[in-house]
Amino acid sequence: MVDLALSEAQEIIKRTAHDFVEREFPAPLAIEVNESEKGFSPELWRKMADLGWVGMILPEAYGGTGSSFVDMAVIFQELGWAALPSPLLSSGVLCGLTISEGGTEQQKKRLLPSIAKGQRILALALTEPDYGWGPETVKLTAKAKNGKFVLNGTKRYIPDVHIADQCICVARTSQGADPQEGITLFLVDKSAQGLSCRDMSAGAQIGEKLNELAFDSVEVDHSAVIGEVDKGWQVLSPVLEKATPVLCAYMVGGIQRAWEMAVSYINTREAFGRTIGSFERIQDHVIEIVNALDSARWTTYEALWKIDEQKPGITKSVTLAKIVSSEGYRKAVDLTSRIHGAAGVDTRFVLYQYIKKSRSFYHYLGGPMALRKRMAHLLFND
Amino acid sequence: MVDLALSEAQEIIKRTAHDFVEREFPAPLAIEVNESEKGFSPELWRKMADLGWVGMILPEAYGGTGSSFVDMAVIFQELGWAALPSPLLSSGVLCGLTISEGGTEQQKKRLLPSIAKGQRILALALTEPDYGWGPETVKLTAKAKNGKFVLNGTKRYIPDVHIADQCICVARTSQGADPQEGITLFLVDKSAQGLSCRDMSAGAQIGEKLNELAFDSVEVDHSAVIGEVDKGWQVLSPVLEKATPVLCAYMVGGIQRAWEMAVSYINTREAFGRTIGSFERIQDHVIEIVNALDSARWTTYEALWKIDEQKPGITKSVTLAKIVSSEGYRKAVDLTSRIHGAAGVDTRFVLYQYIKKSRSFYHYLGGPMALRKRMAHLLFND
Amino acid sequence: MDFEFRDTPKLAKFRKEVRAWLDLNMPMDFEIPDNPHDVLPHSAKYEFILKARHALGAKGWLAPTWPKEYGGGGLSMEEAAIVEGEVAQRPWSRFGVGDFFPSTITQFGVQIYAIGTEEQKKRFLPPILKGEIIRWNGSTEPDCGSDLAAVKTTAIRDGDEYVVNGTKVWLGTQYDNADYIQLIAVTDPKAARHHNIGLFCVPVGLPGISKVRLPMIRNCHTSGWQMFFDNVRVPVEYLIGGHENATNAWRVLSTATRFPQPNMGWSVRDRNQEFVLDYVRKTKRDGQLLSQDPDVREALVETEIQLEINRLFGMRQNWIAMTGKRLVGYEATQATLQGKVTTATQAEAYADILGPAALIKDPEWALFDGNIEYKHFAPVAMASAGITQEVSKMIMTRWACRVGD
Amino acid sequence: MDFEFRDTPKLAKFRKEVRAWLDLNMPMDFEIPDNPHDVLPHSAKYEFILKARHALGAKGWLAPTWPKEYGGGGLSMEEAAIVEGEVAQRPWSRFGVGDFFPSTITQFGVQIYAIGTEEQKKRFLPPILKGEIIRWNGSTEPDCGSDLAAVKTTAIRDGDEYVVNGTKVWLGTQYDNADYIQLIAVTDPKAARHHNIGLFCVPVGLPGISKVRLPMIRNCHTSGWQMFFDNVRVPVEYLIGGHENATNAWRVLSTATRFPQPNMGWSVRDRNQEFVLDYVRKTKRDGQLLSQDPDVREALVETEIQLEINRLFGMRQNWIAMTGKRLVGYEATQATLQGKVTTATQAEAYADILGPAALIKDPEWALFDGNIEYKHFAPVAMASAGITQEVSKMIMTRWACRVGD
Repeated sequence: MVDLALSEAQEIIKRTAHDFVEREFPAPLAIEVNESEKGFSPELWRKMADLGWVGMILPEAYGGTGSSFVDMAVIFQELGWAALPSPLLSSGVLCGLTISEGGTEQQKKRLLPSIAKGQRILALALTEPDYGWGPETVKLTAKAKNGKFVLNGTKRYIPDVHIADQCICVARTSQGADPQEGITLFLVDKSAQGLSCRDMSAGAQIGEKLNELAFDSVEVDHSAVIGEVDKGWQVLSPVLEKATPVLCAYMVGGIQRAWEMAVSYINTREAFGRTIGSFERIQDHVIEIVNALDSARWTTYEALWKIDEQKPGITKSVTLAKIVSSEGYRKAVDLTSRIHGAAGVDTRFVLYQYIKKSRSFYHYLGGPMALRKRMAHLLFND
Repeated sequence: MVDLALSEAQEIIKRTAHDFVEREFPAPLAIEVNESEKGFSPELWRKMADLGWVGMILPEAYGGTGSSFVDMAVIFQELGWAALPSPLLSSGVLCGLTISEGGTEQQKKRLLPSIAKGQRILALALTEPDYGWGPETVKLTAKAKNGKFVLNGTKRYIPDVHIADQCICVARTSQGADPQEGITLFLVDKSAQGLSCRDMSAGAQIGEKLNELAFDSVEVDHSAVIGEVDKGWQVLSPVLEKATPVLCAYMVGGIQRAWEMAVSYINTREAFGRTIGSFERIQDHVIEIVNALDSARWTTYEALWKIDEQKPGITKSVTLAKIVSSEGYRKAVDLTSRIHGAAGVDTRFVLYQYIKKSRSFYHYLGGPMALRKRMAHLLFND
Repeated sequence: MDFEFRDTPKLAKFRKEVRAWLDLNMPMDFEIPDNPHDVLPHSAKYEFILKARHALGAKGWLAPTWPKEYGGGGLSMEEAAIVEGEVAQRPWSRFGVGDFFPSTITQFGVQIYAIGTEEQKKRFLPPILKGEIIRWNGSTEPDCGSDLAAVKTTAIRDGDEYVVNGTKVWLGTQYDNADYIQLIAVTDPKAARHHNIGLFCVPVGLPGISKVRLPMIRNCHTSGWQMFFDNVRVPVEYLIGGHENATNAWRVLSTATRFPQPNMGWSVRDRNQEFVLDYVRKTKRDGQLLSQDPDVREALVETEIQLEINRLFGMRQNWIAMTGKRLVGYEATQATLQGKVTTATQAEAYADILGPAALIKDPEWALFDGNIEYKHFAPVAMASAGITQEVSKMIMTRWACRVGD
Repeated sequence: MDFEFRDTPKLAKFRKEVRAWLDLNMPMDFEIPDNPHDVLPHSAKYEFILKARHALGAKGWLAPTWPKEYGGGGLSMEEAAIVEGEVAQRPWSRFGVGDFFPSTITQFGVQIYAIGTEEQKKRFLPPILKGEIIRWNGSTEPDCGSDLAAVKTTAIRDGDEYVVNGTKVWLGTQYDNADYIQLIAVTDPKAARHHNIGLFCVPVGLPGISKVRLPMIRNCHTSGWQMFFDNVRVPVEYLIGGHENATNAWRVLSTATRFPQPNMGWSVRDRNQEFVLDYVRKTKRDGQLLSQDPDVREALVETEIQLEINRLFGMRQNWIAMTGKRLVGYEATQATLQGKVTTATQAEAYADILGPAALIKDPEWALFDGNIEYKHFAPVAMASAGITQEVSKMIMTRWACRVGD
């Protein structure tokens, strides 16, 4: 029966996570870490892993805790509230799930426990210069040769791979009429011969470091294949779908924080002899932020609930949640910045980190323009 | 050199037109005429014809005054300001121009003087159940038979034809790969055997009566053809283009009046101990109306100027003007209604006439959805 | 978390009972008249609605979650949702379920419940909740709308009566006759604003009441009324609660979630959206299915997104009501706002997609029995109904902006 | 009516002269550095801009329509448009012509012209209009932005000097050093609001002035400055006009059209739009040209519509200025607002179309030399620059709503 409250256990997770980020990641540190060269704090990552967050949705048999997606999202919402950057989505969700759902028993045993402990960091290398999140965008080739596969091509806009130990590279092993066929997933060491990683985000105002991975005849063994050869998309596609509302929860947390910043400012800042919160034009901005917040919140949690409960209509719910979250997060931080006037563009103010993150996550796992197309396909069954 | 002012002569036309509608068509009459069975005042029509407005853009040789499109638009703006309904666009612009640009010398001599005098009223019958304004929508057939043409098919959403003496029926005489080819224009008497006209707008809130014209084996002579057989679109297309910004000027006048109503109300109506004009939320509505007004005004007059001066880029300018006017008129009247609260839905208040007209002209000569497609074709030369 | 309405065995049994009852009392084959939104007195539809409402009311299902002692159904929220869902699935519910669950309950009933004396609740609520009476809303005046505290109508105590003088407008926009007027009036012209207004339940037959028609934008041929009160003597028993309680009554109303409106639509897809989706899937323009036109697709994706958010906000409202966690909050107002935004988005999108056909009301040519035309004008006609967006935002500001906290 | 800029034979001759002069003084082959929006001191671009500006200024073309006696060009509007158009067509103008026509002229120059004494005009205007000096805008304070009348910095007369104390923020966001500060300060703390503020032209070298950096969102690596005034003694000759004139000076500025900003773009297409149109015409995604994607098309139609309205509003501004009909009106503010709306529409559309590539600044991967990334953040970075939309609407209200008329 309809119940939109978190369970008591989830409330505890939420409080724990909130206390953690408030204590361990106050605004000055949020600025420092996000602005650092790697955009990453190994110390915080270790603490997050110690709390069991990294392996949260991985099976208990492999060192995870087998929690629900809603549980995981509760934590992501607080991480997003704090603008805490980490490879949790890449390693603990995207790559962890890929291995857990597509890997061999041996791969799971070998990789998942160290991923869950945060000792091994993985990143997903999917997108290419011809940017997109569908199977048709995968053009990097993997050719069988002397019992090995040789990878050639370029991956772009890849977060977290600069601090990862390995990446899961989505490659094309054969080309047929259906772009979903012929894709294979490879686990590739960052140190592999012929693989180079370069930071694309120099000087840019994006919340996550984005990297280019160039594969110049990188050789990998057959044992590096996750799932079956040519059948990689069938493993990856549901993982992408499940990871999306988890990312949305991070964005919901960001909108929540933007709203809090806005409310705090409008009730203290004065202009024309009044607090600016008394101006209807300012109030309307805040109302828009709250509408963005609640729209993103409920579409996201419905999608997560559908995933946990294996309900029909997951794709539609996930698509809806990401459209609403992407558009809502950007709108919310832009309005919060406008409410703050010139103070809203002062990069010493933590809002700047949220403005950047709203941009980098806008397209990640699918941008609104592509997702609205997908929504139309769902509406018209075509 | 850039000069956005009306000429002195145009200012006189404008004043004359404004004085005329203020004197002859005050709000109570606007309601009465628009709500009358025919939605038309023959008396006002006669006076407009006496002022020379009906033949204004028709050649002097045939009883017109050969004025510019800007001149004509200045009058339409005032007619739109007053919400004055008349077959001026149908008869004096659309059909008059079609005959003047496509008719034989004999047709011009026979038809134009009486059109210009307002003694003969014509209406354009183009749109069909498969609604649209391009040549591909023309499906009503005209087949040659025994030295005559036999017309079969249905025209829908046709304004003014219920008070017209004749209509120009756009029919398909042949079907090839190019939908622009094979269209023929026929002048058809309203009293023709097999032609029936029914009012589609019963009970509806649309500013102009819309009619269905059913052609059931209507026979017409070859002399009824305007222009060449199969080449009708080549005559009609530029006429439609030129008539569009004239209609836009009518809509600009409507937005102007909506703005005046809004400004008058917000400076007198009180709520919470203040005039409502002191509320920012109300002010913002008015600012939106002014933005709609000026956007429609300048895009429209630029298009008219291009037509008068035969400048390049007429299609783009006309398309732009109609998109902006259609969207702007609807937005302006809706906001004016909202500003008025419940008074804004009182049908004894003249605003109601503008709300209805904003709807009926929204799609007339092309709605925004279709025109945005056309704009894309122009941007990409495809 | 749980986002689903799910029948337990007990609820499944209840659903069967509801269906059987509806089959018997509101049969499926009721013939739908043209122009379903016209509610002309003594028209077939009008009579049908009255009959249906009386039947639902007698069963307690007009106010399913209200206490039985006041004429409600005493049902759980879950059971109420089943009643609503089943009513909404009947073909005749294209009239809109709001016609069956009148605002006499959702507005006036809530106010009487909130501020009335026990005696008044016992007297007025049962006929209201049973659908036996209709009240007209006598709040708005020619010079007072959003700012209700500015009412000019007076009700001055004189012995055991209040003497009412003033003018009210926009009464009876849905129904052509009524039993009572829900009237607010100043009881003490010298007292402070917001503390001098009384809420009355005025019988329409009292001497000194007269009325004239107010025509209005709407797709029914009815109109509102302007009513004049000329020394109307209202016995003191018709004053609901205290003589300065009206502001509280309205405040309760604007944020109340105690008795959720049954037509929250949390289990019912929007019928207009369904119609248009179906229409574009089947209809060709220039040889191409409308559903293949990218602009048509995008417009319907946008309406779908707004409708989905609307559904979730409605679900949240009912959940808040169910759990009884909060009596007030910004959420009810946010849901109302989202409803207005959604309706406007639909109105524009459908007109863009369907062209002038969306404006036609004549039964011969109208789309979806005139519902599309009705929908198109709803955002204009209903902009000020109940509450304007501007005033909604004023209310929402208190919580959303924490202004004044 | 006439919507066209057309060269008369006389103007055609002038255009030839302008081209020849630009070829000589600002050659076409100037090498464009990476990150064209970075204005680092002593960078190649910085030096180039200074050189170009000095050359234009010496010629009188930095302020082409201003009177020659003050260092302007004494040109007609038509000639000024030719100068602008020709500058805009040079490859290096992708820096933005605003870099060449600095706000020192369009803001400070206008104020001095409006309220300065004849002596001050003769002294300050020529170096300003010739581009020899740069002023920083010392208006905003930590606790005072949109509401300029709330400035806390004081300038108290003491003999032949004003003693300035206070803090200003967001100075020098475009240029890393300046000659003067355009400073507003309270001259009489006891006098009425709006009637106690003076406008000063303060030499930066005066004792008691210090500064620290304020980093800010922008796509150049520069930042703003926070400046501290500690008993700075400013000779009375640097007070522009009277000691209570600053409010008037700002009012003039917000509505002034006497000297149109040369970068109104009335004859120049938006370069970002041109770039994106060209890009999608040539670039394939998944084997299909981006220009064939209906969503890409619709997004660019919308930016085109906004840009066209923007162009027409700009044309109207210049026409109003040309005819000298009105000094003030809502139109200038409307044009500013439309500019901000247009920029926001572009920023969102280009990011939607181009994906994360729109966010990249690194020269190796950035689109259109980083201009797209710059454009994307412009609506955020520039939201409060000059004037916020909220304050623009306050100003526009006066005319558009006739409130207070």
